[in-house]
Amino acid sequence: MSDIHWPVIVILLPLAGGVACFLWPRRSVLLGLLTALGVVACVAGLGWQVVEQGAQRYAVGGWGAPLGIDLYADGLSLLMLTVTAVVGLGISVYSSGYFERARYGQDRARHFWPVWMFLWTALNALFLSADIFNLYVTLELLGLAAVVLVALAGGADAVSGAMRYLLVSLLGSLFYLLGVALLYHSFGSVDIAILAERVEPSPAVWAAMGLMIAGLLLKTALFPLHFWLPSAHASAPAPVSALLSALVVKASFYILLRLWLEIFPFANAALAQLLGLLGAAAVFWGGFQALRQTRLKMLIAYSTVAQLGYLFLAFPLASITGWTGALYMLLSHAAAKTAMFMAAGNTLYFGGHDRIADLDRAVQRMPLTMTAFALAGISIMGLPPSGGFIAKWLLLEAAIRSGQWWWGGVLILGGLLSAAWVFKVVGYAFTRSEAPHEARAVPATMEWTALLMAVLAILLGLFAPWLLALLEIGSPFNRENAG
Amino acid sequence: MSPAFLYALVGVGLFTLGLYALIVHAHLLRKILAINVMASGVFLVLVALAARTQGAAPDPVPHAMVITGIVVAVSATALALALMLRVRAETGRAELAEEPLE
Amino acid sequence: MNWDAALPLLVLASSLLPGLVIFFLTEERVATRTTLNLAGAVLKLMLVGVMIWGVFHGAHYETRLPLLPGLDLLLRADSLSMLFVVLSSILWLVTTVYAVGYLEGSPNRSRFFGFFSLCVTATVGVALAGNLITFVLFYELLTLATYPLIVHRGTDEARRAGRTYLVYTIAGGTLLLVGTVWLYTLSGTLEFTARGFLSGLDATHHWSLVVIFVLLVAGLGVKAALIPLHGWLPQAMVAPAPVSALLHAVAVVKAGAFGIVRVVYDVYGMQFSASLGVTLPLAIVAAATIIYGSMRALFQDDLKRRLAFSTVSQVAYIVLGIAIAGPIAAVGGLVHLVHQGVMKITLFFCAGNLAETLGIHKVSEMNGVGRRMPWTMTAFTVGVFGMIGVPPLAGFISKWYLGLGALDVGQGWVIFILAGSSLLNAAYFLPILYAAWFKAPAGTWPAERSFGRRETAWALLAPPLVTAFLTLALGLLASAPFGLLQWARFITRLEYAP
Amino acid sequence: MNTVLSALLLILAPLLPLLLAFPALRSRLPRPCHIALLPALILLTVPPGVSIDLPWLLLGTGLGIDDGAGRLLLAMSVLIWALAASLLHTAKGQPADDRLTTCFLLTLAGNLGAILATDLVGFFTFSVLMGYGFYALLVAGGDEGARRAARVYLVFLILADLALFEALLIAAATAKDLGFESVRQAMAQSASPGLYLSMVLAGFALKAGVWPLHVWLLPAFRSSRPAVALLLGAVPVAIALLGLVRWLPLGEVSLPALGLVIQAMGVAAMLYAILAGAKRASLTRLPAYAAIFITGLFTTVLGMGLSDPEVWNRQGNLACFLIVSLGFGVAILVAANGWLQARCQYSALPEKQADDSSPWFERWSVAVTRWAAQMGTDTLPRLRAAWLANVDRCLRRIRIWQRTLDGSERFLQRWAYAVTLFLLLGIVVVFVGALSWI
Amino acid sequence: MTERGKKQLPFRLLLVALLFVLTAGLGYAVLTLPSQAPGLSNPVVANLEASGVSNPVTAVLLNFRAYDTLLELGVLLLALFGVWSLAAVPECRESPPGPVLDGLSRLLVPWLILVAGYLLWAGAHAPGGAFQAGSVLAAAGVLLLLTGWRLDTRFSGLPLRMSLVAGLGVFVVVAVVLILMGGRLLEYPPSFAGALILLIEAAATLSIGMTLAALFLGARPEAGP
Repeated sequence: MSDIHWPVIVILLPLAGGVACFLWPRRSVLLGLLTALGVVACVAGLGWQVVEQGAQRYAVGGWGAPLGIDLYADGLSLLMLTVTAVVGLGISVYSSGYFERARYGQDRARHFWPVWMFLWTALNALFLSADIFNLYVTLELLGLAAVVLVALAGGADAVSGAMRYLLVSLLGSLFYLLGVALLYHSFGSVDIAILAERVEPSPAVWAAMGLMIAGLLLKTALFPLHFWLPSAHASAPAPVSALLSALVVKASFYILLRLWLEIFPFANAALAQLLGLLGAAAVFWGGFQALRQTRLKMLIAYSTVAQLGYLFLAFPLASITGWTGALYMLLSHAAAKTAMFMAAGNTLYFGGHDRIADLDRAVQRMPLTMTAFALAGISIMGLPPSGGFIAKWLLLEAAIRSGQWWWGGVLILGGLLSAAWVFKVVGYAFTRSEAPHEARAVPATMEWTALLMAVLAILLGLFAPWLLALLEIGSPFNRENAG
Repeated sequence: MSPAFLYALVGVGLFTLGLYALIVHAHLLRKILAINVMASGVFLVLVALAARTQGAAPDPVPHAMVITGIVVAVSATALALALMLRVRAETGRAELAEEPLE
Repeated sequence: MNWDAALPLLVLASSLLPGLVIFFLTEERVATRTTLNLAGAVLKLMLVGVMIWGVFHGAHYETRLPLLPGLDLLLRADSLSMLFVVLSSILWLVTTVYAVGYLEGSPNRSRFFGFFSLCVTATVGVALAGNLITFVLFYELLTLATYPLIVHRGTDEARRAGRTYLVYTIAGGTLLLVGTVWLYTLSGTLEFTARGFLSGLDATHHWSLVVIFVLLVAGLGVKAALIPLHGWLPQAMVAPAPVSALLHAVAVVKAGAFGIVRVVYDVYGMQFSASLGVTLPLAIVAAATIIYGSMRALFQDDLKRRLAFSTVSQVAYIVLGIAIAGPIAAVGGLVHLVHQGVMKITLFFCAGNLAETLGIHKVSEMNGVGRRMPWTMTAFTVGVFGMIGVPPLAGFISKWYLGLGALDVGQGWVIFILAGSSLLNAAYFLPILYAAWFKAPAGTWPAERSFGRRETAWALLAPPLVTAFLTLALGLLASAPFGLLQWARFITRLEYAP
Repeated sequence: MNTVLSALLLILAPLLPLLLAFPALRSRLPRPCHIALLPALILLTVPPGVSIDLPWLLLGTGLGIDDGAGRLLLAMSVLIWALAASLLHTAKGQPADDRLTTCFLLTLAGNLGAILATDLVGFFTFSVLMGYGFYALLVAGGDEGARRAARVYLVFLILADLALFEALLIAAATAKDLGFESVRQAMAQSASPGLYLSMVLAGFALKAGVWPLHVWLLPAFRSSRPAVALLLGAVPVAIALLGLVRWLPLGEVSLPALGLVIQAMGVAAMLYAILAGAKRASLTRLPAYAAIFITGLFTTVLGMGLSDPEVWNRQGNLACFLIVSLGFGVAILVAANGWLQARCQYSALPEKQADDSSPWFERWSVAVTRWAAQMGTDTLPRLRAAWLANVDRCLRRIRIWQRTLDGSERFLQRWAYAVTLFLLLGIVVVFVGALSWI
Repeated sequence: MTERGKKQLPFRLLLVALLFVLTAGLGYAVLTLPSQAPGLSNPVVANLEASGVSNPVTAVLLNFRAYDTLLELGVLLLALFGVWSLAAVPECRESPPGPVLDGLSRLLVPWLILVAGYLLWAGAHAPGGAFQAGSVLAAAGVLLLLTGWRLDTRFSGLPLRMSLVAGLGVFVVVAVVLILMGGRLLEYPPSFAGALILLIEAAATLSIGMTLAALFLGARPEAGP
């Protein structure tokens, strides 16, 4: 079992699944679900392999690093793959209910599955890639797939949002690609490990760093570059919003993290402080904007802006605790945000609107959905016992230990802000609304998936030691630059 | 300095020109074209610098990268154009809605 | 996992599992729900009984699950936690019976009882927490579990009250969290230890420790409703009566007070906190709260609000007892933890009975109600006298030890606080009794419901009578072997014995 | 056997009335009030000197009967209570009132318990029970005048209990246990018994209605039912005086100055009773003045005892006789009074519409505390109750803030600005990165 | 300049300044690159023998970095998914092709197909290859489409989709087979390398040509199961 090429399989399987969904659209739901299950199983296999044998390097085509492309699976990749697998499975199940109904129609389902499978491929390939040009290709695959999925909702909002998203995505990728060009021409390789060995500061490297970081920040929607995110995330179909917020933006963050830790270790403290500052601004800005929103999905989208800000707080902290905190934040946010968007999707499905003030006793009428929302909210607020709490704890600890307590203050205030908007929603879900509304039954799969994802976000708070141990495998944080 | 650097500089120029157009033009077609110009600039940098070692055969790897990049760019452009048509069909204008969506 | 390690988990599960099952029951399945509730409550009581027996005989019940590297989720039964566990499990049983009667026929009962059970689970978790992070965890869980209960009615008023509650408690929880993390970075452990685990720290950290103490106590003080952090409590009165009862007597307020006890005893250690000079300010805040709460209670016409301010005042007794920094006062504070619970829950039950049976919500509507509902008002009277501290009721014992303890360590001023508080208690409670027993009824009640020959439903009447009886028994039998007082002495001996 | 029996009797004496006080029990028994007295009556026949320890009760207490004062008082109490019980429901047109009976029995339990108590805590507990019970008896069994008297009595009672509670604390902090004897000795040896003494004196003086704190006694006598009036002397006053005897370290200390003051007060009280009684001589008032007079007499004796322990040791029993005579005297006077007034002139109307205005002490305390709270609110506006909750509201309400937020967000969402910002950020990243490396 | 443009003048000046900084910075960065850098040409040349082709670019594309190419085919296919998922856009006005277009297409299409075939074949040792060939094929398709030709509805279902995914499909199948045979992902046995690359390229050429043409058409063919 240990010599199975798991890294390859987790990439090829969803790709093949996507092709199959495309070829036999009538059976795309079944094919998609089967593929999803298969991918989860394969990621488990890969995980087992990594845990047993340590970090894996896989030379595609047998050529090895400078000439060929390497795949690399360490704890960090594995963690991201696992999140993707779990959230992906949830989204698959949810979508099988969501797209089947009259409101979206068979047609949309037919288009959803192949694209979603390709997106999954892109994510898996991205998390496994050890080659910055290959990362560019996966990034493009990811971006285009995401855009297509956003546009799937139809309507002016969604299409405009998708258009804007596409332009942003391409712009970011081009910046990244130019950076890749400069790095390649400086050091004659695109392999991360080799670059890490050879890299030494020069104007070209700074330029590459600026280009790549800026491009990735744009794709990660760090404040003030979040302008494209709310419209895209809020107007997409609910499962798509979920995977955009949970996974897609995280992918570019992942690349940023890899580059930051391995290729640009000389990136100095001032830059880290700048990123932290922007992260803090994002936390507040996203939080306030979320509080101001009157529509549920818009609110959740802005909260994503805020949550992404937390991830950047780890940069100035620059300690293992800080990094693991940020990654845990990423993890729990993925689960929680998925649940939240699913819950919003259910509300929309149920009442035909997502106006917060007219939630109209959603607690009674859709108890599972509102439970999911509330549980996810707990994790997002960072209240115990949830993944968000563990993340907050680690970040807070890192902040205090490094003597930069103000970043802890950001965390705290951000948590309060998110509590404010979470409970704004929950509060209205208890009260009665005067507005007339239609109501139609939400399929049980959709409600339960949302709930399970939310429960997962909570359970993440109880399994931290194992997951953190996973991160230790081949940890890129243990280098001396990580402090 | 070999002529390769000159081409690379032209590539940089194309990149920034494309960026300028991307920012200031409202029409989506222009934006899409601007992206393409930017992409061409990047490709030019990649290819030109591959041949900067005088007297030696150009490095083939950037060429392969550029081919890959071109295909990606073509795909993206196709998608963008289709999307642009949808935007015009839905909103009546081939421009981005500048106000946030409500 | 062996029995000793499983027992704390079982105690938690005995309310958690019924709660979770209840969430999924339909509204109509009243019998199943009630059975589940009561079975859970009785089972918990039995398990707690076993646990007490064990703890008394030196057994160590400890459940340890890793939560973070170097930090465990630790549930442990020690003598202090047993005090709180017993209180909550007994009162849970009583309150469940009451709530079944109170909410009969009202909507959303499954949700209500589900959260109710969660609330108790969180409370027991708070009690059994063996380190600060576990405490924080359950403390926040408690906040979350009580919110749906407060907004249960679904009115705009309820939503606003819920919001206020959250603004306070979440802000408080945050302070607590910051303090905890900070403490962890200094000490590297968070496990509750008799006499604290901080005294060995370097003297350069002492200022940090003082700040952390303030953070922790402020965070806990929100729930314990110390001034000026008490604003949420009177507003939370929009909740149904069983919730108020639970909030005031068992769960929320007590969790805060209990937390302060934990922080002072098992984190800082009594001697060490006294040497840091933080206990006197705490005592002063508690004293101010006692007086302020009583004064505010005087003006409330709404019965439940009056009771709420009374809670503000009474809970501060516990804090006062701890902050006086003497073994005898500590006994007073600790027993008051239980006494206040039993007495206040009686009062809230009675207030709920009045509201449910006659539609009475205001003190001014209570004229002559003693004739219409003599049993309820008898229980209420016992509760009131307990609150005032009249012997031989439970409140007297608390005050006795508080006063004695204060004298013991030469803090005579506390006696005057106690006297003033008793006076004010009498001033805002006795008029109620006077009106209820001796004034003539107005003729019709605001919204009367008939229960045949009985004054009200059995399920409504029995709980206050039981707790009233407990109030009496806790006072009368205070010195009995295996009594509460012995237990409290047992606890303080750990903290104070040479 | 005998000890078991007497112990049982000791416990039953206060317990039976307590149990019978529950309405549900009473309805099954024909003459509950008299039955309640039965254990106490039998107790009178038991050989003297029995006592039991009840360490598990309250803070550890005991019950006992000494052959001196205790026995005498118990006898008196049984007699007077039996009389009162017979009169309780005899007023014409008065339906048997459950509340009245309950109050009656509670008071009885308190009274008997206080007499039998062997330590401070027990005494205190029972006397408090008796006090509140008697207050309720006054209110329930009297007209408006009696109620007014009852309110005053209640305030005195609360203040007295506070004072006694403090005294109790001091005693507990000084003595090793709270038996009367050991407290007496401990207080005598205490370096500073002043606070204790003054608290005890003040407390019981408030309870007993010692001149000049007698204001409630007169209306109470005038307007309560005969049964209640009968008890006035034997219950609140007598027990308070008994308390003085039991609590003060009499016969152990010599405090001439204090004793003199108290003697003077006693003499003044007697003078007042004689003068005022003579001036407004009427049968209805006579018991009240008699009570004041005897109390004054008692006070005088007490003062003498305090100033010279020898006097007390020799003549201390006098005080007990005084108490007994007070009880009997007042009872006889009341009974005679009632007899003479043809028994049924009593016109209290429990059903009469009572005024709804708050009792004076409530109004007074409300005024004071309202003023205090207002002061607090004025001086500490930022620390008002809901200040934290307002933060949230402020964020919603400040329109400028909102507009800025929305406007800036719209600005950030414009394509051109956003991308320019992006460009700027890229440049800044390079700049910051390069600069600090250099 | 429009009114709006004038209002935005300061903004544009700022933009230009920023872009100037960017250009200057990037230009400077490019110029500081070492003037001699063989990059990866040496390892490419050294391994050319084993790659199965003699054109280094093709070797990189389809052997050394074939994984990129695999994903890139995925991107292309994805773009098609995307275009098809954007529900049908109103068809352009159908007008009969003029005589010039008609004639030109009749003349050019066979030639274009031929050229595509040549490019595909030549790719192994000279500039050329699947993408170039595919583009030429697409040009032929576009010409046909412009003249109003549409795929027969019998083929617009599964067969069309099959041919669209053929490139990617063959690639994946080859990869899987190679793995099953005990190699790594896309590790061609040197003896088969040339043939395999040709196979993949042939399928890819077909798919690329059809996909590009389909992208040009925009709308999804309506018929077919």
